[in-house]
Amino acid sequence: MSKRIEVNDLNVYYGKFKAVEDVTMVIEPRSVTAFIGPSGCGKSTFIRTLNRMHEVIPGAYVEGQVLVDGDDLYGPGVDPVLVRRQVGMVFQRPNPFPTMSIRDNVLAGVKLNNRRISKTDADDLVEKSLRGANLWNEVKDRLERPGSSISGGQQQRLCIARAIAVEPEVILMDEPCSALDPISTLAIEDLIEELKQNYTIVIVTHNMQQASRVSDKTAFFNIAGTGKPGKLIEYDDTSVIFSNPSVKDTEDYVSGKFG
Amino acid sequence: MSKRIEVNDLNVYYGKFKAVEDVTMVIEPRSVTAFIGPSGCGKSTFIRTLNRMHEVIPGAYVEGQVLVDGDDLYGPGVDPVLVRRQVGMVFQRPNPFPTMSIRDNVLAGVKLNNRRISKTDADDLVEKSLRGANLWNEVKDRLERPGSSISGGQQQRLCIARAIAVEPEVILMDEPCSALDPISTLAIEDLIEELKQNYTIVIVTHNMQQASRVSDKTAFFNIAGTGKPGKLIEYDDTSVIFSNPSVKDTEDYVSGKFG
Amino acid sequence: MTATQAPAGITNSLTQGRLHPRTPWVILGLSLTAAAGIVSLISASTDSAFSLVGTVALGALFYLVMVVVISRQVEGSRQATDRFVTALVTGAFLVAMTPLVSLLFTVVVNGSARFDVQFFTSSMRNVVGEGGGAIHAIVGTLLMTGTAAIISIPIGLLTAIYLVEYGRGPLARAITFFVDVMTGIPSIVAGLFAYALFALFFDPGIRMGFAGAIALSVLMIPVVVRSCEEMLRVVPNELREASYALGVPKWLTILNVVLPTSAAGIATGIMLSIARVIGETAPLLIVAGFSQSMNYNLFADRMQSLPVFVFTSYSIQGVDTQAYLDRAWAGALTLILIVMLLNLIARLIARFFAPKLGR
Amino acid sequence: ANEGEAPEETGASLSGTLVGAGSSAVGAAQESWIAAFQTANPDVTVSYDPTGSGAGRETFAGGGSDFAGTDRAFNDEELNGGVEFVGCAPDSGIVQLPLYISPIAVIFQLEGIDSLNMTADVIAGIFAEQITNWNDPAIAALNEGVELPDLAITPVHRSDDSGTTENFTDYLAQAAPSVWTYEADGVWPLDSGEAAQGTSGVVDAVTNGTGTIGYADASRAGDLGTVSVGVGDEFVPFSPEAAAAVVDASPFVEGRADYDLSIELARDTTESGVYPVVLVAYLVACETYTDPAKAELVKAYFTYMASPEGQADAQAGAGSAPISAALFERVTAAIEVIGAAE
Amino acid sequence: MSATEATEPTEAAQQRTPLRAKQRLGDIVFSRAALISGSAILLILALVAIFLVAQSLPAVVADPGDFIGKPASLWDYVWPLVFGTLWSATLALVMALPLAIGIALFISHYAPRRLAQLLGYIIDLLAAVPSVVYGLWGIGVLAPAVLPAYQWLTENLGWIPFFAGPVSGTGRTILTAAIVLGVMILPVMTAICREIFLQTPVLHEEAALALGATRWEMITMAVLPFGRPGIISGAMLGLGRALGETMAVAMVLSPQAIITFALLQSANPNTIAANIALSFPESYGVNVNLLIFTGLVLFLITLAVNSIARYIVNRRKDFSGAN
Ligand SMILES: Nc1ncnc2c1ncn2[C@@H]1O[C@H](COP(=O)(O)OP(=O)(O)OP(=O)(O)O)[C@@H](O)[C@H]1O
Ligand SMILES: Nc1ncnc2c1ncn2[C@@H]1O[C@H](COP(=O)(O)OP(=O)(O)OP(=O)(O)O)[C@@H](O)[C@H]1O
Ligand SMILES: [Mg+2]
Ligand SMILES: [Mg+2]
Ligand SMILES: O=P([O-])([O-])[O-]
Repeated sequence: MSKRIEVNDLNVYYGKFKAVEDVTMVIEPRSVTAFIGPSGCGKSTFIRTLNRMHEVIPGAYVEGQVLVDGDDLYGPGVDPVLVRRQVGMVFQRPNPFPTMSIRDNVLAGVKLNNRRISKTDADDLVEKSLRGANLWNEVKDRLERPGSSISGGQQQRLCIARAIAVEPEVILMDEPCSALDPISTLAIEDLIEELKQNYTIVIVTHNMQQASRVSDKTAFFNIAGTGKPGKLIEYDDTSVIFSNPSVKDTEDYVSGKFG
Repeated sequence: MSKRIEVNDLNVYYGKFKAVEDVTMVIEPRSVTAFIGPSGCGKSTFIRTLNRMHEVIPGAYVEGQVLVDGDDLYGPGVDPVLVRRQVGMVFQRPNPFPTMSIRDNVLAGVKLNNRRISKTDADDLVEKSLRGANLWNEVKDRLERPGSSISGGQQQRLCIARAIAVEPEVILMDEPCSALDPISTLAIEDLIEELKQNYTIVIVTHNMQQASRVSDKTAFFNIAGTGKPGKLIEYDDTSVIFSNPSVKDTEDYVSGKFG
Repeated sequence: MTATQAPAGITNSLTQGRLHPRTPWVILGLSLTAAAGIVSLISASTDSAFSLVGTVALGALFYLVMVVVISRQVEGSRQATDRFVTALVTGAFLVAMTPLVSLLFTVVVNGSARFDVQFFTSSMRNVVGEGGGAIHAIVGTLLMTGTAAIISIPIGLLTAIYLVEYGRGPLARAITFFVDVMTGIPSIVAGLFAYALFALFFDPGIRMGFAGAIALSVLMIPVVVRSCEEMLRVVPNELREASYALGVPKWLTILNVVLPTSAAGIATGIMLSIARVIGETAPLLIVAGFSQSMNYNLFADRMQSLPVFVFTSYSIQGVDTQAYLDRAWAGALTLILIVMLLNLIARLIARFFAPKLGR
Repeated sequence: ANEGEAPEETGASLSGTLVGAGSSAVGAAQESWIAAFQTANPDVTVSYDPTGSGAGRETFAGGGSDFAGTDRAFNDEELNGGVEFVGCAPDSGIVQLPLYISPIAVIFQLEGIDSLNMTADVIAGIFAEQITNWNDPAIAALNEGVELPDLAITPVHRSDDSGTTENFTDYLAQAAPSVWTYEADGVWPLDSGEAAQGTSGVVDAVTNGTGTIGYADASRAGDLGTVSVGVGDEFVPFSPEAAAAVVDASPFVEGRADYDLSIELARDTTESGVYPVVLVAYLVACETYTDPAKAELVKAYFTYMASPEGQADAQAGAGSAPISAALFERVTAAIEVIGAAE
Repeated sequence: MSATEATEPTEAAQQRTPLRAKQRLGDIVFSRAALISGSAILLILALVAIFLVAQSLPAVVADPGDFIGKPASLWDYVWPLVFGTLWSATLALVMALPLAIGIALFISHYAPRRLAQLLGYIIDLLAAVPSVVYGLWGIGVLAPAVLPAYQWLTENLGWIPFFAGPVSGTGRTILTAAIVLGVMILPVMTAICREIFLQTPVLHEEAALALGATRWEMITMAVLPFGRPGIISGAMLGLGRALGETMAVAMVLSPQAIITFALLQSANPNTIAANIALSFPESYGVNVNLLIFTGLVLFLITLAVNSIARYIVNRRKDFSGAN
């Protein structure tokens, strides 16, 4: 149920602009990997290449290789849709479907694919996913209300519930907790801990504590200056990155330990 | 240049739904006040009533009194425009104007009051504001690019730059740093520290450390259950709230010290 | 910035420099009264009738000037601008509503004379002078417009989808450009084109409802594309991304996310396009011909439509002219009612899909 | 509820469809004729597209319709090879019959005045915009006792190419050659004056204006003031009889077949009781059709239109002038020619 | 895109991987259908163009003496019509566009919500009034109603060339026709502007308001820039309709074959489409080709106008705010 991701010499471009340069790393299955780094260093850009979501942006393309369990994501004939069904994603900004009820939002991955699901299965799935995202108690009485009628934090948890409802093998999370309060954040972190038994998880975070709490490995990205591409500076066990990094930049960054 | 805010028995409604109940508090000038509390407890709702931004949402209305230096915000004949010019706001999600360049975004509010700002003054103001928001170095070479062409974190900092450019007397910030990396967050916190010499600042945050680092007073909101209104549980000096709160709920909430 | 305004003993500095909410109304009343006085003076001195239009226009002008001047003094130039624009926008609205309401009023008043049961049960077959009805024209209009819609909506909507979701590069640019060009085809040229097309395959005397539908489609497609394209473009990318990230293929994303989100806009667009063609006269007169009798068959014989019915009733009046005019207006009223009904249906459909905005 | 009414037993054996197209002036008359003919022959459907004379002639010549209605007959050039009649049998001639005669009224809108006398020269002067005020002595001299206002004259003409205009300008050119120096034409020859689309447009423009004057099919004169036209020494108001009289007073075009009854209207006639401002529309059919059934149908329909009942129906429904007995005989003879190729 | 040839997956790997799916049928069908629809439009347009050109050629080579009204040359015939078409459509757009934006703003940002919905509905309805009815209304109601104003204008402002006399006796001038056209295109433009304005992201509206913008300033900062492409689109739809409108103009206008900027006189330049409607019924032979040639010219005019509009929209595409 979980996959190993291998990235080789990856460059990501927005048209002519090279946003991320030369990333090589191996993400082990059943582990949590955190990406940290200053704003604009290309964390979002890079994480999106792991399920080919960058292709949605006109002009964005990659050079290099991303292997998921040895299969090249960018090989000929690979269907990005299947990639994304295996590699799920939660975004920085909550984006529930405004036309759907809360319940339908959770079931979106099933329903949008026009797959049939029995009412009881659906109910179970909705409850399980919402519980997983620590939202069940807050919305159980208004499952039929529109997905956009809840607070920002609730919406983000709804999006997480929606992502885990399709049970992907890898889950990418781009700052999933940046809109969440501590209780929800804790719930999500617990959830990540739990999910990592079965899934491969990659998370972008600005929160050092979060990175150090939840992740097994941490990758630090940095950017030399505006207009320059972001680079992977250091990638190692989380404990090493936070206690004894080998690169000066990493130390500088994590030593401002706060956030 | 800074104002004292007094809230008396304030209830906030979305149509029939009472979202916030019975808030009474005094926010001192030249101080930083942090609002904390679980998601959905009405922090955003309440902070928006302090500059009448809630009126933008159809059906939203308040009962009660908000006095800014003794003037009732909701008194007869009060002009919300005037209110918002004195009480600025930064939102949870970055919202730069996509049709304007980065430079024009910063100047957007300033130009309203002062159409004929000279080019050099404008340049100075743009630089000062962007530096204040720790964005100058990243965008100084592309000030004429659209405001939406930068990363989410950069966009949020652009919004902060835009808000401080008009130099309001009170600044409301609804989770301004939730999309920011530690370096930018630090810059914003420093900025808050600086601004508080002259301004009254109210900040919503999910980040306990942030609250304890930057704020003089902290207000803890909570909600009894779904469909119930949010309430102000405890409001005191930040040190008291975090070390020795008088209400059990507050202690429970802040003792999960993380985030 | 605003702290420059000294409180000077006023209880609430936030109301300072703020007109009382009722002030504009008072100004409006005064303006109208003054205008009425001046206009009646003029009309008395020149012996002409009292002009209501003149009064309203003059009053509006007074109001505009006064409110700007007063607001500028009391509230400053920005508020004055705001008040000015508010007055202008409201004024624009009222000015524009005048002809539109006059038009509706004219149609309803004139159309009600023959808006009776017979009008909806009989055709004009073997009718001379009074009596008769437009059922044949109603059926013809529904059939031809319906067929045109069945042809145009899928083509137009799919093209809009292509342009927004798939189209990149020269082909998309070409389509965009030529759709624009198509919006400018004069209706009568569309009729001539459809006629030439059908005359190629059939005999030169060819007249049929289907040819009319084709002519209407030529006019309708660009409107569908243009309006739907506009509506699809404003669907936020975030929603598409959310769907893709769930492993939903592009076509299902379009079908299940993009289209429902923009349903209200699309419904409006489609309504506009139907409205655009349902009132067309010239092309139908050329290719669908003119008939007094009922014809249910789109593929043979002449088919009457309501606009042609209205136009010919007006332009070719027999001795009993009033009977012809009454039928013309009743036909126009019927046409508007049909569109109203379609509009209602479209809105219901749109409401069913529309984003449940609760924020 | 008139559709699908049980056909009355009339004993009529005709069936089929007949298609005509052409002049809109004939449109109202055709409505009457079609209604009566279909009532008598329930299995027959006749349709007539009032698309205009030019289009009607083109359609007929191209074989798009079985008969045509036109404000002017096909002329010599067209008949002598200029136009090929695709719908008729090879080498077939065409039958052109003046079955629709209608007076053109000169209508005006002046408060309190129902009728005015005018000579051709005055009418031409007004429409040529040489006489520009209603109190002009030239008008006053002809209308003693009428109080003419000091008001600008607004002449209204047709903005579309039309048979009414062609007949009206033909009248002006023939009867007032010294004032009206233009040729007869379906398009108004001057660059000035008010223009309106169709007979209805002219009538509306004249009705809604003040001091307006125009020309339109007499059946549409309604409450408007009308002009009695000077012919010889008298002033003749329009009437069906007076209009039919001018046709009788006019010769047929020379050099045509017996069944081509094109008329050279003598608008400058001074005969008494004649109203020379008329529109004559022709109904045109093939001499020989390829399909016998079609020929039979056309023949029956034309016979009915020409018959006294048919002409009376048109008078009742469209206000036209019935053809005279003398013309009726010539027409009947011509209709006999219509047949099918063996 | 990828430099993966070196690591061609093995046969086994290919079997194992579910990523390498068949091309998705739905996607193919959907994108092909969309592509085909787009191409169908090109085809239809090509056919129309071929028809127009083929039918126009005889007029180009014909002797101008055979044309209606006997112009000196083909261009002598066409030019006044081109002028009239552009002039009337411009007048209509100049009158209607500000009003349309005004009404749309009124509905989207000024009127109370309930009222706004009702108004939106009424406006949509008016988009459906057939042009014949606009014609009838123009003749019967509008022209008599505006006549006194025209008289006043020529008497008092006659020195301005636009208002030069003598005033028309019936009020059926190019200005009246332009008003009718303006009223006709108003609903379409309003509807599109309104829909776009309603879509303005709340985030941006709030951003402006929070800076202390008045309602109008918020509109200029957030709503209008966001709606700009939509406004232009709506204006183009309206302009297209105004340029091509046949029946209403034919019924209302009192035309001549002249070029004049005077707005209130009896003699007015005619439009291409109305001229076709007026002349087509009685034309035959080469005159039909002549009229179709004018149709081709109209086609080209629309093409030019739309190109300009597209250019304007695309110039600031980066700033469109559309994602
Ligand atoms: N526009 C709205 N209409 C109706 N109810 C709303 C609206 N916005 C928020 N609410 C409700 O009001 C309550 C308070 O929401 P609010 O957004 O103020 O919470 P919050 O404390 O800011 O949460 P978060 O930390 O997630 O941002 C919630 O129950 C929410 O569902
Ligand atoms: N759609 C786009 N087109 C062009 N450039 C882009 C686009 N999106 C991002 N960029 C640029 O690519 C670089 C990396 O952006 P990215 O969003 O990946 O940063 P990030 O590390 O996720 O930042 P943050 O922490 O603020 O989210 C930035 O310089 C940004 O301006
Ligand atoms: Mg990011
Ligand atoms: Mg909030
Ligand atoms: O018959 P006309 O309409 O051309 O006069």
